[in-house]
Amino acid sequence: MSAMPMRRTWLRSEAFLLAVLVVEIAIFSRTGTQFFSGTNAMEILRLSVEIGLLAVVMTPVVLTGGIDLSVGSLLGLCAVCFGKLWRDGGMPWPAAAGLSLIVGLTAGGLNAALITRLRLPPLIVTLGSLSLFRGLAEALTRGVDNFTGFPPDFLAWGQGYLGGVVPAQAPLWLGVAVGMTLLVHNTVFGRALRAIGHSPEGARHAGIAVERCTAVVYLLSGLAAALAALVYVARVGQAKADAGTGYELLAITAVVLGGTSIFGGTGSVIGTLLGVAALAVLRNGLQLSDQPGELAGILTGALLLVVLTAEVVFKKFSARRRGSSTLPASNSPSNPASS
Amino acid sequence: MKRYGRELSVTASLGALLLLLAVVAPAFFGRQQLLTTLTAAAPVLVVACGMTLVVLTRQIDISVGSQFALCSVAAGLLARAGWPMPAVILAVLAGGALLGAFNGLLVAGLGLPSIVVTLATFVTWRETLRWWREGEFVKDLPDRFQWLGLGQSSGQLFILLAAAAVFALLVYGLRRSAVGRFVYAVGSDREAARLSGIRPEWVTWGTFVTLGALVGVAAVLNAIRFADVDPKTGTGLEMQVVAGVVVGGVAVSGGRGTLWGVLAGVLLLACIAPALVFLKFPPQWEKAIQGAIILVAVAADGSRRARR
Amino acid sequence: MNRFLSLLPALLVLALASVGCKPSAPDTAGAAQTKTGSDAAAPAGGGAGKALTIAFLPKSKGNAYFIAARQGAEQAAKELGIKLLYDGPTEPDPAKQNEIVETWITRGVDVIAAACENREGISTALRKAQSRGIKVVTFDADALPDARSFFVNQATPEGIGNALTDEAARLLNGSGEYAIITASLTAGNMIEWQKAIEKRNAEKYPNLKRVALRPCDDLKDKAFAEATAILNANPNVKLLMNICSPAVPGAAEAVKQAGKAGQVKVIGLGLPNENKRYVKEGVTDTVILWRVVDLGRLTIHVAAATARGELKPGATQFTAGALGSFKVSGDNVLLGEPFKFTKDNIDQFDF
Amino acid sequence: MNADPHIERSNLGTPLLRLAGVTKSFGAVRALKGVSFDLRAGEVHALLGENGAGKSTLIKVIAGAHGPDGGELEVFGSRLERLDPGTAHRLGIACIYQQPALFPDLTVAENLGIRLEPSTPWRRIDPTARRGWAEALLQRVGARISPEAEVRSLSMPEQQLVEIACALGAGARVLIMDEPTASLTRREVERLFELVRDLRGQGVGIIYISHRLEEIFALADRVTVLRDGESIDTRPVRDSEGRLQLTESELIQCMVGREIAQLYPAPLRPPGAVAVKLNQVGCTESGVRNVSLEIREGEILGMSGLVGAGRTELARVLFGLTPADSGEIQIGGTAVTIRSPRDAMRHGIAYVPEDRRRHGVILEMPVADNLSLAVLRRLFTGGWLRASTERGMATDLIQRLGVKCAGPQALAGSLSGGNQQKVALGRWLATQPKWLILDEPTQGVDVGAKGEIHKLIRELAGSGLAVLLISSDLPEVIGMSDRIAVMRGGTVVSTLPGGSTAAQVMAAALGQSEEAQ
Repeated sequence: MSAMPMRRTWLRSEAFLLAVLVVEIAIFSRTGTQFFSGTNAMEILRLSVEIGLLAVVMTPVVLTGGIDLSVGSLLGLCAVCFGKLWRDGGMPWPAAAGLSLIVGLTAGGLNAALITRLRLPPLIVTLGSLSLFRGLAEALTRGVDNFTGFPPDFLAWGQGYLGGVVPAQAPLWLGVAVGMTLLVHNTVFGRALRAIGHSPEGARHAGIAVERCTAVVYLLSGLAAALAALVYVARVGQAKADAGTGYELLAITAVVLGGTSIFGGTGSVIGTLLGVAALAVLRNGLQLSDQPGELAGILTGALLLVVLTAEVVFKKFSARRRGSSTLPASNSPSNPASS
Repeated sequence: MKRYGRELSVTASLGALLLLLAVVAPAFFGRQQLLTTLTAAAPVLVVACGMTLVVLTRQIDISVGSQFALCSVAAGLLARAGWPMPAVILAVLAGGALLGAFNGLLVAGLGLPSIVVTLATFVTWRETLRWWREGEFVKDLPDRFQWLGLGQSSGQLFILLAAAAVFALLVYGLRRSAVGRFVYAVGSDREAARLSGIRPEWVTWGTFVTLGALVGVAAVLNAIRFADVDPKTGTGLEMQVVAGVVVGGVAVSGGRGTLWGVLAGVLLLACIAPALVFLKFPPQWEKAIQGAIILVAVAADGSRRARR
Repeated sequence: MNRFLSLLPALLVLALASVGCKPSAPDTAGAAQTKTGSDAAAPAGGGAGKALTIAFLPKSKGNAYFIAARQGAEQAAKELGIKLLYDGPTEPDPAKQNEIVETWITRGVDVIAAACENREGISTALRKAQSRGIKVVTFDADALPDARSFFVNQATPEGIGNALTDEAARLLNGSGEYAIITASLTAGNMIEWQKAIEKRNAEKYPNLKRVALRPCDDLKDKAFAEATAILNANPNVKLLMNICSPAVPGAAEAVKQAGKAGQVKVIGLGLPNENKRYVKEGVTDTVILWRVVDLGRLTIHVAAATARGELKPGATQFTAGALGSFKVSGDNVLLGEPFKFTKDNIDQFDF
Repeated sequence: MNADPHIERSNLGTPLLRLAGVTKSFGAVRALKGVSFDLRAGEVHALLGENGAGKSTLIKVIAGAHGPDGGELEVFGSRLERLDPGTAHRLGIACIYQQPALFPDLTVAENLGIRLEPSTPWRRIDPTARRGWAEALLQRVGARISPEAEVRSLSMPEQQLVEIACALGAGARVLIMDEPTASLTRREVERLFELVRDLRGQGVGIIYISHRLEEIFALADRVTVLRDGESIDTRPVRDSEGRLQLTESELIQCMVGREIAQLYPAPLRPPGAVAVKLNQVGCTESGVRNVSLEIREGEILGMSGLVGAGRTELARVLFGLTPADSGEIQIGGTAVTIRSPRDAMRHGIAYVPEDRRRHGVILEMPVADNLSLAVLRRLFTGGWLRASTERGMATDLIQRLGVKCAGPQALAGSLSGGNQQKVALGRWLATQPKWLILDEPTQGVDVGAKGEIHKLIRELAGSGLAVLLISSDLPEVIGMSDRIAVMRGGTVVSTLPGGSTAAQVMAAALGQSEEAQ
C-alpha cells in the first residue's frame, strides 16, 4: 500500500491487460494447433527474451519522461562487436561478452551525456544515435561480415534447455525482470525516477540528482541492449550488422501497452511484462492458427489503440462516478523540460 | 539573431557541404543531378512542412511513411482504373487527409499521446498494405501518369513548383494568418490558448489533417516521377522527415521553429546521400555519418544554450 | 468498474475471433482446426489418406520474387493435394525466420521448405525441426547441408555472379566501368553474389572495373536516386548492374530520365513483369533470373517426395509431375541455368 | 480590435453581469454550491474567500473557461445558457489570471494579436499595423516593453501589464483580475491601482480578487465573500459619505466563519549564535553579487526588495541550483561548498521555493511521496522503500502541520494552495534542517492558512532554526522578521532592524537614502 492512487492505476491497466491475455489464450487455444501446451509456453518465453529485456529496461527510461529509440541499433552494434572481438580479436567468448557489455554501457553513456549535459530532448538524441549505432555496426563489418560458428558452450545460452524443458536464457531474463521490478517499485531510486517523470524541476528542488538518475537509466538501457545482443547471438547463432532492426518499436509498444505513460511518472514493470507477453502470445497464436504474419502487425497496432482508448474512456467514466481527485485544470500533460 | 540561431547554423552547414562539393565534385551541380536531387527532396519537403505544423503543436506523427505508401498505391490504382489525373490527385489528397484525421481524432479528441497513436497506425497501415498488395508493383499505368503526361522536363518543373507553392503557402500562412499564429499558440501554451478563445483540440486536429493531406500531395509528387508504384515506397520516410524538421530547429516541445529552418534541414539531409556518392565515400559509413550529422547539429545548438 | 473491464475484452474476443477462426487468406488450403497434436510425432512417411502439411518459408513476404515462387508452390500443392502454409518475416530478418520455424515445430508440420536468409542462423532451428521428425528442404538459398535433406538449387552464387559478369562483359565488349546497386550492405545472398562477381571479374575480365557499390534499401525510389548520383558522379560508367529486384526498374528509370538510354546499359536480377516496359523500350538490356514460378513448384514437389520417401539420398533424377524431370546432383536438385530475359522473349513470361 | 472604452455614462450602475444560484462540480467535488453575484458598470467589486472557497472556479465560469452545471447567467442583460472563452471574449469579458495566460514563444505583439484581432482564422495579418497599435496599447498602460520582445524574456509584472493592455485593447466592459498584485512591488501596485481606477472611471466593471485586505479597502466599492462554494454576503465598502463600513476582522471572520489567530505571532525566543554567514557571495550566471549576511539561530531574517532585485536568485545560489562562483558561505562557523541541492541539503539547508506548483510539490504524486521526497535516503537506509515507515512519517507531518487532505495518499494536486504550501514546507521540515529558506511562503495562500504558516515559522525559529524569509508582502516581512535585509540590483543594500516601517523598507528597496527623505 505504498502509493494507493498510483497502485490503483497500475491495477487497472494490469487487470485489463491480463484480461486481454486471457482472451488471447482462450481464442488461440481453440484456433491454434498445439498452442495450449507447456512446450509452446516455453517457446513463447524463449522468443520474447530479447524484446523483453529491452522493454523492461525501457520502462524506467519512459518513467523519467524520456525515450530510447537507439536500443535496436545498439543491439546490432553490440552483437557485431561481440562477433568481431571473438573471431577477429581472438578472445575467449566470455571476455568478448564482457567487452560488448562495456560497449553497450559506453553507447548508453553517449546518449546519457547528450541528454543530461546538453539538455537535449531524448527523442532527438536517440533518433540520431539510432542512425549512428546502426551505421557503426555496418562500418565495422563493412556491412558484409557475418560472424558465425560460435562455440557450443556459448550457443547453449540461447539454444539449450535446462532439464530439457526451461530455455537456458529464462533464468537470466527472470533475474533482470525481477531486478528491474524491485528497482523501479521498491527503491528510493525508482521513486526518484517517478518524481523526475512528473516534474524534473520539482525533483531538482527536492534535492534529487536529476541528471545523475537520468543518466543511470540510459546507461542501464545501453547495458540491457548489450545483454539482449548476447542473448540474440546465442539464440540465432550469428552476429550481423542488421541484428535487432525495429526492436525499439516493439519494446516501446510493450512498455506503452503495459500502461506506462509516455509522458513519464506513472507505469509499472509488471505492466510491461504483461505487455511483452500479450504481444508474444498474439504473434505466436496467430501463426499457430495459420494466419499470416501481417495480421499480427495489424492487430498489434489495433491492440495498442484499444488499450489506450479504453484507459482514457475508463478514466472519464470513473471520474464521473467516483468524483475526480485530479485538478480540473491539469488536463494537459506536463511537459518534460526539453529544448 | 539569437532567435534564429539554428536556422542559420543549419544553413551554414548546408553551405559548407555545397562548397565542399563545388570544389571536389562540381558535377554535383550538373543540371540533371540537381534536378533529380531536388525532385527527390520535394516530396520530403512537402511532408516535412506538414510535420512542422504537427511538431509546433507539440505532437509528432511517425505514421507518415505508411500513409505515404497507402497514398502512392492508391494513386497508382486509381490512375490505372482510368480516373483522370486531377481526380486522382484530389482523391489521394482527400484520402491522406482522412488518414490524418483518424490520427488527429485519437490525439486531439481522446487526448492520447501522439507518439503512441501514430506508432500504432504506422504499424497497422504498413501491414495492411503489405497484406493487401503483397509487395506487388502497381504496373501498367497509363501514360498520363508519369510526369502527368507532361514530359520529363515540364514534369520535373511541375513537381518543384508544386512543392515550392506548398512551402510558400505554409510559410505565408504560418507567419501571416491567424491560424498560423494559433498553431504556435497551442504549442507554446495550450491552456493559455484555450483561455484566449482558441480551441486547441481543433487546431491540433487540423494540423494532423493538413499533414495527412500534404502526405497525399507528396505521394503524388513522388509517384509521378516513375512509371510504376513500389508499395514499399516511403519506408523510413518518417525518420527522414522528423530528422529534417528537428535538425531545422523546430523544438519538439512545441511553439518554436520556422519553415525556413526546416527547408534547410531537409535539403541538408537530402544532399548527404548523393554527396557521399560524389565524394566517393565507402557506402557502409553512410548511416553513421547521417546519425553523426543529426547529433552534431542538435548538440551544437544544445551546447550553445547550455553555456548561455 | 468490473462491468466496464469485462466489456472491452469481450469486444476484443469478437475482433480476434472474426479473424482467428476463419481462414481468410487464400494460402490456407484447409480449415485451421484439421490437425491435432499427435500428428507431429507421427512418422512423416504419410499414407495417401492424410494430407501432408508443408510449410513454405520465404526470406521475406511482400517481395514480388517470393510471391512468384508462391504461385508455383500453390500450383504444386493443388497438383499434389497437400496443405500449404506460407509465412515469413515482413522484412528479411534471420531472427524472425528462426521464430517462425520454431513455431512451426511447435505446431507440427510435415515438411518445412525454407529459403534461408542466413545459412548458419537458421540451421540451428532447422536441425531442431529434423530432430522432431520434420523433413526439411531448402530452396533459393541453402542452409548448412546437415540441416536439410535436399536443396532445390536454382543457381549457385557463382552461377549468378558469372552470368551477370559475363553479360556485362559482353555488353561492354570486355572493358569499361560499371557500378552495382544492391539492396542493403547486410543482405546475405547479395554479399555472396558480390563476391562471385568480384571473383569472375578479376579472373576473366581485367579491363572491367567496378567503380561504385550503393545500397538502395530494397526500394525502387531510392535505387533511382542512387543510380542518378552514380551516373553523374562517374560519367564513365557505362553499365549499371542491379542485384536486387526493385533496383532494376529504378536504375532503368534513372538512365531513361538522364537521356542515356543505350549509352548506359542496365542489367540485373529481376522479375520479367517489373521490367517489361524498360526492356521493350531498350533501356534495360538483359534481366537475368530463373523461372521463379517453377522454382516454387519444384520445391513443393521435392518436399512432398521427401516426406513420402519417394526421393531418397543418392537419387540422380527427379520427376516432378507435369513439370518434368530434373537432375539431382548429390543432395542438390538442379532447376537449371539462369534464364536471360531480353526484348525477344520477355513477353512470353508472366510473373 | 478598435478599443472603444468610452461606455456611455448612462450605463453606469446597471448590472453588466448577474449570476444567480450558479453551481459547478468536478466529479464529486462541488466547487460552487450556489453563488449569486452581480457586477455593475463602473465599480470595483472585490471577491474574497479562502483558497478553495470557489473564487477561481467562479471567475472561470464568468470567463467561459468552465461551463456551469446549474443556475442563471446573465451578461449585459441577456441570459446565456453557457459561455465559452471565445464568446466571453467577444462579449467584452476579459480575465487576467494569476499566472499570465500568455504564449512564451511568441512576441508581445503576436500575443496581443491573437486575442485582439478578429477571431476569424483565415485572415491576413499585417505585422506593421499590428506593431503600431500594440505599441500604442502598451503605452496606455504605461509599459515600456517592445512589441517585438518575446514574452519568455519578460518579467512577471511586465507580463501582467501585457495582459492588462490586452484587456484594454479588447474594450473589455468586464475585467476580472485574479490576485494581480501577488508578484508586484509596491510601486507597481500603485501604478496598477491608478490604471484600475482609470478603467472604473470609464465605466468598466472590475472583479478584483486579492488576499491582501488593505488593497480591498483601498480599491473596492463592494465586496462579496465566498465560503465553501457559496456566496455568504455582498456589502458596500463605504457608505455614501465615503466612510468605511467594514473592518478587517469582520471580513476575515466572514471569510473563515470563525475567529482566527493573530496573523503575525510574536517571537518565542531571542536569536542565538551566528548560524550562517555569507561573505561576498556572488554568481555571475544569475546576477547575484557580493552578498554578505549573517543569520543567527532562532532568528527570522526577512528579505525584501523589488521583483528582479535578486532575492529568489540568491536563494537559488544558496541552495546550489545555480552555484556561487565567488565568495564564501559559512555554516556553523565552517566554510562550505555548495554545488548542488544535495550539497546544500548535506549542510542542513532547506529551500521552500517560490513557484509552489512547479517546484514546491509534485502535483501528480501523493502527499506522502511528496513529504518523503527529500529524505528518501535517510528514511530508507539501503535504498529500499517501506510503505509503513513512509505512511507513519507522512501522518505525523500532516498532523503537525495541520494539512487538510483526504489522507497521505491523496494527490498533492487535489489540495488547496495553502495546504500544498504546507506540504512543501513539511517536506523540508522532515530533513531536520538547520537553516530554512522560505521564498514567498504565503503567496496565493488564504488568510486562515497564512496565519497558520506564520505560526509554524515562528515555532521553527523558536526551536533554533535560522530562517531566511523572502517575501513581497511588506506587512508580512515587517510583522515576522527579527531583522530585514533589503536587496537591490543583485546585492544586499542594507539590513534594517526589526520593527522598521514600511516606508523605511521601501526607501531602501528603491535606493533612496534615508537622509534624502
